[in-house]
Amino acid sequence: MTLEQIQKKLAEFYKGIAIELIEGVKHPVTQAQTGDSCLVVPADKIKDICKTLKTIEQFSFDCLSNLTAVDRKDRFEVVYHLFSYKHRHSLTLKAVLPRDDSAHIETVEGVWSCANWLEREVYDLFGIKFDNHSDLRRIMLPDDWIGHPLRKDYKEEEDYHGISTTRPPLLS
Amino acid sequence: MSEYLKNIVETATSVFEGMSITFSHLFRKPVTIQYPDKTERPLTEMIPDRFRGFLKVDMEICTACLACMNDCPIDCIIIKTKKDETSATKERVLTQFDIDEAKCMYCGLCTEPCPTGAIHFTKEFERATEDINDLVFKFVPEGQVIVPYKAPKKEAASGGGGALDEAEAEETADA
Amino acid sequence: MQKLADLLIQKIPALQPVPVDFVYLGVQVVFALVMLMAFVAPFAGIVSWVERRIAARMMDRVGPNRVGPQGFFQWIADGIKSILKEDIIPTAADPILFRLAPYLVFAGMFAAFVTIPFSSGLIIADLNVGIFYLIAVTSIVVVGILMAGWASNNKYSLLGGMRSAAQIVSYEIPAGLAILVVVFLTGSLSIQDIIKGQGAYPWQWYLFDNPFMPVAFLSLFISSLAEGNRTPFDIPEAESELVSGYSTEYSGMRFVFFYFEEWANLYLIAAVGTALFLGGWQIPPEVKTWASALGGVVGFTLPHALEFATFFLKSAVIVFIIIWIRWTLPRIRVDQLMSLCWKYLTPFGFAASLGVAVWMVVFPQGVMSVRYALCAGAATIVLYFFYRVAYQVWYSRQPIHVNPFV
Amino acid sequence: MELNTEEMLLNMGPQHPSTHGVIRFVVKTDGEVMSAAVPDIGYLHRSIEKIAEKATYNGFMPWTDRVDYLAAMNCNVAYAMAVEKIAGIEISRRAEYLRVIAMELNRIISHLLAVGSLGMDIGAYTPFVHALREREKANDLIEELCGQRLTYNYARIGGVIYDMTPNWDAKVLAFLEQFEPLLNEFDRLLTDAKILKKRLGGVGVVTAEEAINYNLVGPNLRGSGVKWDLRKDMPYSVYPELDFEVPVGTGEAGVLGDCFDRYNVRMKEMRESVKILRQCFERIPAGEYQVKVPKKIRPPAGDVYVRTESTRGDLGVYLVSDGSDKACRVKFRCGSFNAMSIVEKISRGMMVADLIAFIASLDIVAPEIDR
Repeated sequence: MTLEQIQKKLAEFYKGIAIELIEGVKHPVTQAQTGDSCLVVPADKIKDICKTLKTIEQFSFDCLSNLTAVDRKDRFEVVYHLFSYKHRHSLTLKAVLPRDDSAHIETVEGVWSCANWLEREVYDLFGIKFDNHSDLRRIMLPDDWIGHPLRKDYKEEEDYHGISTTRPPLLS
Repeated sequence: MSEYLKNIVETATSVFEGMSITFSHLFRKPVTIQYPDKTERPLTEMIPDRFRGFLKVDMEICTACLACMNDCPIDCIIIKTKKDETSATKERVLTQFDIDEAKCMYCGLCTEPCPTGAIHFTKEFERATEDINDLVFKFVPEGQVIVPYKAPKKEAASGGGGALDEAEAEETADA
Repeated sequence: MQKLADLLIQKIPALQPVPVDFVYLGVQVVFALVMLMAFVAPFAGIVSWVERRIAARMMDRVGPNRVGPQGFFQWIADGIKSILKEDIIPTAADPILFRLAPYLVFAGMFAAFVTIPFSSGLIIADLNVGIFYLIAVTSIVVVGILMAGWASNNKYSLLGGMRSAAQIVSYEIPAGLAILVVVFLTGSLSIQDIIKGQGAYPWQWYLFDNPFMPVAFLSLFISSLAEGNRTPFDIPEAESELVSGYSTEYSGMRFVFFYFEEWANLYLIAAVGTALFLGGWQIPPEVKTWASALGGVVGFTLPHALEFATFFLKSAVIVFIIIWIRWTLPRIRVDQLMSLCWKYLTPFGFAASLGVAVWMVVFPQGVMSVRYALCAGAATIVLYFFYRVAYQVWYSRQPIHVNPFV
Repeated sequence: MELNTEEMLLNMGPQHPSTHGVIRFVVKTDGEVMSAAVPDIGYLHRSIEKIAEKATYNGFMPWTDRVDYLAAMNCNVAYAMAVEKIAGIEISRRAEYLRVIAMELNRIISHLLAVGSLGMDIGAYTPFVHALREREKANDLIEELCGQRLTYNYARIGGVIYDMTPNWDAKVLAFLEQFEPLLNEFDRLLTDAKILKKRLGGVGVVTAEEAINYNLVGPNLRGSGVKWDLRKDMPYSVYPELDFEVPVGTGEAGVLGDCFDRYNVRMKEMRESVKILRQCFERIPAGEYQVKVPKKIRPPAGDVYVRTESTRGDLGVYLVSDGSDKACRVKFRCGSFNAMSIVEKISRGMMVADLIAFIASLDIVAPEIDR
């Protein structure tokens, strides 16, 4: 199923919700589409849309291939790459969140269990909270680490528990 | 009961087979290369040509174009040049060319853009030093100054240009 | 031992007033000391070098070849190194038990060498309960290992100690049953009598006496492997799981005591196997009469030397097999270890002992044809094995290289 | 007096002989049987994805070796393909073939270590050293091609950095010639060993639904019976022209999806890689090996998600560019990360020795989990 069909089908299930289709970027010279196109979905409806995408037979997106976030300086984008082993088609979903500490979105752990660790990683590196996630704590960094590294405005601490985080350069 | 006997027979045959294989290994030549003192062939022969050992800069053909310094992803090359007041033509001279081989990850991104293949890898890797500062290789001796190499016009024309030629130049310097 | 002591008393007049029993005791103690210092300790060290060389060649490596000619003195170097190493005792460890454990393990192992014969005359103490004493003494090692596991106050050591206790205790049963079968045949527990009951040629050995004996030999061999913590049963110190089991917290000479025990145990397993099943130090009577006919000191020592040589050769073959198994087979899990013991080896032990008892009633003198048949069977298996090895060497298409000292 | 038997909390790692890198398992056991083994990762977190935002597109290539240092070539090519796709760069067929050759040789190298270390974790030391002996020969070949044995840094955006050395293909074919019988011998020594079948059969069973739900990929997924290989089902590069089978777990040593199946799939995959390599050497065309690429690559602002079949399964690179010469966001989605997330669920009720075999059969590598 192509992206347009998926969007049309989804629009039938969710009348009032604006599901926007963004074309992939075109190459300036050859005008061929080199980027991926995706569906932008409202952040609060993400759990139901994912549930329908998994359960409805035509979609049957049974595999959450990738879940990550992008810090666009003025907004967070949580990106879901879904894939269906049955129909062998894939889909990119994006949810836009305000760029501040209160950014939060519904967890999709109930739909795909592999989201548990992926969401913990996004929380750890971006600080995006996932509502009623089973155990939302840092996965990569020690629990008492200050700040979320993958944010564009992240300043690394001078030292961590007395261990300095920079090494004096040998070259002068 | 048959499961019981099958287990015994299978274990016996597979142990027998395994034992015959390891016993047959007693009649094979060990493959250990007894580095450092009992290697059959001298070490440099065994290391392939493209081996990425310590970096070395051949100062005669270095044109001080700073391509390697800009391309190094972790900035472990520092090159300083200054106007040379004493000489008449006031052209640039190299005063410092240091490579921090302790921080370098030997990725080879600096040897690619070098037009004349001055910076290249050697086959030398045995350089354990007590003090880490000894691993900062200074290619311009203290206090001296080196005049960058100016490729003669004819050669210069062919020397420049895109990745392909540089790889070629780099290839020749390397082989 | 008596002849030696009487000889000593005639030669040295000063010993006349001393009561005879003290002289026998003195001779035994001196001989035990000499045997332990001169034979068992160096044997354990050399076996460690031999094992590392064989393991290396089986893995296409070279093994230690730097210390001494072809690395022969590697074990001396290791010994000195471990003596010089700092001997750390963890603060939370139980001080007394922690220090005592290696000595118990060591004592349990070395006490067993008292009844191991070297030749018809050369044995420290020819107890009439020889083999029974041997089984009893080796279970002191279990106490030592448990003590080490508990005293080092480390979770891994505790797990290792528990596992090895369960393993050694439960493998005493099949080992005992297999030995029982041999005692049926000889009617005596003394190891010298067991060996005297066998002859020099393979068909006179107990191994080929009747069809049940090979089963008993295999179950004795497997269970003594398990008691010696050798692969595929080296679960107590399974490097990949328990770091190194009960000996994790030990360092320096204490650590070496555990490994010293393991390598000395190799010889013990081989000696028991040879004495009980492979005809111990028996040499063909003609050779014996020819050797003793040479007269003088040579006539007295040569037969014993030849007997010791055959005993040592047979034990060396079994030690090689034990080492060789270690570098071939993976390790089995603890519950599989237990099921192997209770579901396979113990039933085999009962069946073998019942079978031998019935066999002895039906054929009191034993049947020579059966012995020849069993000998022929064993020979074909060995021949097929060497054919299989030749096939492997040919199949791998690698050049043949036989010189072990590369 | 009621004996209180509380559970023992065992700390397996982060420094442990068989956790394949720096990973810690908090294991709650009573005696042998574990009630839970919670993995604790992050010890090897170097935040490669943050470095991607600071290094230029070309300068980031050495770091892709470090994402999964056992399959450096696969990560190189995955990242290079992502940048080429977003920047619209077409690379020459010879470069494609050189990449596939290096990747398949890299797959053999990585699988040899995976299979060997599984043998060592269950106690068989000799097969481990045999596997390493073959791996060293393959490492020598790759060292001759690109200069390093582990962090190749061989692919570039627009092709590869070197062409083959003069008779390199003859050397590789000679290696493959003597590799197959030794692989069969390794098979007879370890795979047919009854003790190995007993140790791995029916241990750590992952059903097909669980595998897809936890998004296991590569040999872990094929071991559970799902016939899915990106090289075959979503072909890229020159894989459509090559014919090879996709081995799938059969449950011969117990249950479908147990440790033995994952191990056996890797053994068969090595044989397929040998077949692929032979075909590649026959078909490789002449031509240039690196397309002329502008010094500062500035792809148009957009995002792209490229999936390639690495040794540990489907390695996805999600690249977001904002038009500048530095990537805005690069995300490596690696197979070991999800394989590690399933350990907690499957390891309930297992024995300690089985946990070691289960981790080894998943072939996880610490740098790929923590990036």
